[in-house]
Amino acid sequence: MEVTREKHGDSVLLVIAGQIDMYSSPELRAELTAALESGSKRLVLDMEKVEFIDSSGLATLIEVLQKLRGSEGKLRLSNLSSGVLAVFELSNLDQLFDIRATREEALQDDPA
Amino acid sequence: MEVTREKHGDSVLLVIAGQIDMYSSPELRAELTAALESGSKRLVLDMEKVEFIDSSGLATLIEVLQKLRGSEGKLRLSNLSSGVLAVFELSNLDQLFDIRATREEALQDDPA
Amino acid sequence: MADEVRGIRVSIPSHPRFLAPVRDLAAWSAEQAGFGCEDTEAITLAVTEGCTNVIRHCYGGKHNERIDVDISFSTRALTIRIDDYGTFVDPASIHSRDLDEVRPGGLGVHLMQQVMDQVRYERNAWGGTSLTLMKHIQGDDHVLRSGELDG
Amino acid sequence: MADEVRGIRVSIPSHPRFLAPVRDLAAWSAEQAGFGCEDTEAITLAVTEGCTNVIRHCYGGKHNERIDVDISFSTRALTIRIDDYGTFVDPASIHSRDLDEVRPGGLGVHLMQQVMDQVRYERNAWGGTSLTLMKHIQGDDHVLRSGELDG
Ligand SMILES: Nc1ncnc2c1ncn2[C@@H]1O[C@H](COP(=O)(O)OP(=O)(O)O)[C@@H](O)[C@H]1O
Ligand SMILES: Nc1ncnc2c1ncn2[C@@H]1O[C@H](COP(=O)(O)OP(=O)(O)O)[C@@H](O)[C@H]1O
Repeated sequence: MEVTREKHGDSVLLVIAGQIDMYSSPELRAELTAALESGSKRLVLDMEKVEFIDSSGLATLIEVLQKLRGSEGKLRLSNLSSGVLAVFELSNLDQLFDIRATREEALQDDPA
Repeated sequence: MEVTREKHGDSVLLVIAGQIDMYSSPELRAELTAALESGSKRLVLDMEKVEFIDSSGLATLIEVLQKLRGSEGKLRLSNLSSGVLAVFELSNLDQLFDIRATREEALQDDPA
Repeated sequence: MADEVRGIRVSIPSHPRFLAPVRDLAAWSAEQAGFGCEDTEAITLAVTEGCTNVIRHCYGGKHNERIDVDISFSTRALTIRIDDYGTFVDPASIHSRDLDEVRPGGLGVHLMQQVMDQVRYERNAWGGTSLTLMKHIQGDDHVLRSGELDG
Repeated sequence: MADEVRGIRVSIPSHPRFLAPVRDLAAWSAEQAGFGCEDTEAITLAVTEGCTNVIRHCYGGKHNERIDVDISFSTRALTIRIDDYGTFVDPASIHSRDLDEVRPGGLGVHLMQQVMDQVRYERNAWGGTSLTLMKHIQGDDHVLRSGELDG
């Protein structure tokens, strides 16, 4: 797994590539924590290049949601392949997460 | 392994892709035999997309050389990756085969 | 003997580093067996969840214990057996959390059950747990036909 | 036990179809061990030649016999052991042809010897032949350092 981080205005964009499993999840967790600690309120994870995600990856993402709970922070996912989206759907998590079709949409402000 | 066959004037060009080993060699042999039987005197094997070759693959190519011996037929190889070329070199076969850098060069007539 | 070798068996240390190559082997096997892309992804997910649970729950995260993954083809199904060398755990104690109660973890068994046709825990010959994951091949467009592997 | 699982062991049927996944496993292992691209290609070549010879010479082309491939890492070398369940062949009878005498075949043993640091044939515990292929890791830029696999 590879993660690259970019600042986009208010948001931090993390572009994730490769496979997310029990081996790579700790690294993903570290990247997400670092991004949260950088002070950005909005986190966008672009997952176009994620080839595989398992329940360890889902757990890591749920942890972020829980950390953000009660704060103004937001987490958005974008660009999920059908295989990755299927894992969210099978876990009933596709409604819990804010999943957007494109990176651009995920980086956009919501109408206030 | 995948093989596609194209007619180029006097020559038959076989574009080979993938891995050549004991499993795929019989198929390569069949393709080469079919090309020889099509009546073309010159066979060009473009190997740009060959990721792997082992001694079964070398044996299949040596068979063609032996079939062509004494006839007017010619066999040329082109576009070998450094890894594939290394296997020819390790077997002292890089001098035996007519190996060209590019497909265009391999398809060209030699100055008479 | 013939039946015994109608597939691949791989033994790995219980280190998450080895999940990726096992997944690759499972994907290759699924493709050979004739499964499409979606089913192949399902199978790699299930085998990952099964091995992850062995590392986490059976070996308590220890990295140098042994896991055996046995992949066998038939013309009608792909069967993956995951064996550990720990102590046998009552299958009744292995179940997913309630999906409505959102928390990290507790989804592996659920995912395996969703994507496979059979998920079965048994005691193995070494006193550990054997997890069998089976998926039927739909249609008859599969590559490995009866007898094709015979010598 | 700890030593025993410091690597991967895979058992395949003696069908050439299974050479590709074994090669993938060997390539993955070589990369993990820190070998560069060229050495990784050398290792996949050697393991392919070793398994091909077992299928061809030990099992006479029969497709449903068993081959075990054991890949073990250390900080200084990658060692691949290929075990068959046939009859032990006198290593003195296993040698390449003269390279000048051009004919199809007779290059496998030569290639293994060229690309590996050790090529050794021995009788194994089952009365068959065990082929050990070993290659040293040059430099110290390898990934799997001592102890990294410990639990
Ligand atoms: N191989 C195993 N050995 C022992 N217990 C297991 C095993 N696999 C699963 N379990 C039990 O089943 C529970 C549910 O597993 P799972 O759905 O994968 O979620 P998680 O592993 O995240 O807890 C685990 O918490 C554990 O108690
Ligand atoms: N695993 C094996 N069991 C028995 N004999 C073998 C084995 N490997 C190699 N040999 C012998 O060594 C010879 C040389 O092998 P090799 O260089 O690979 O060429 P080839 O397999 O094309 O003949 C073989 O012809 C065979 O007689």
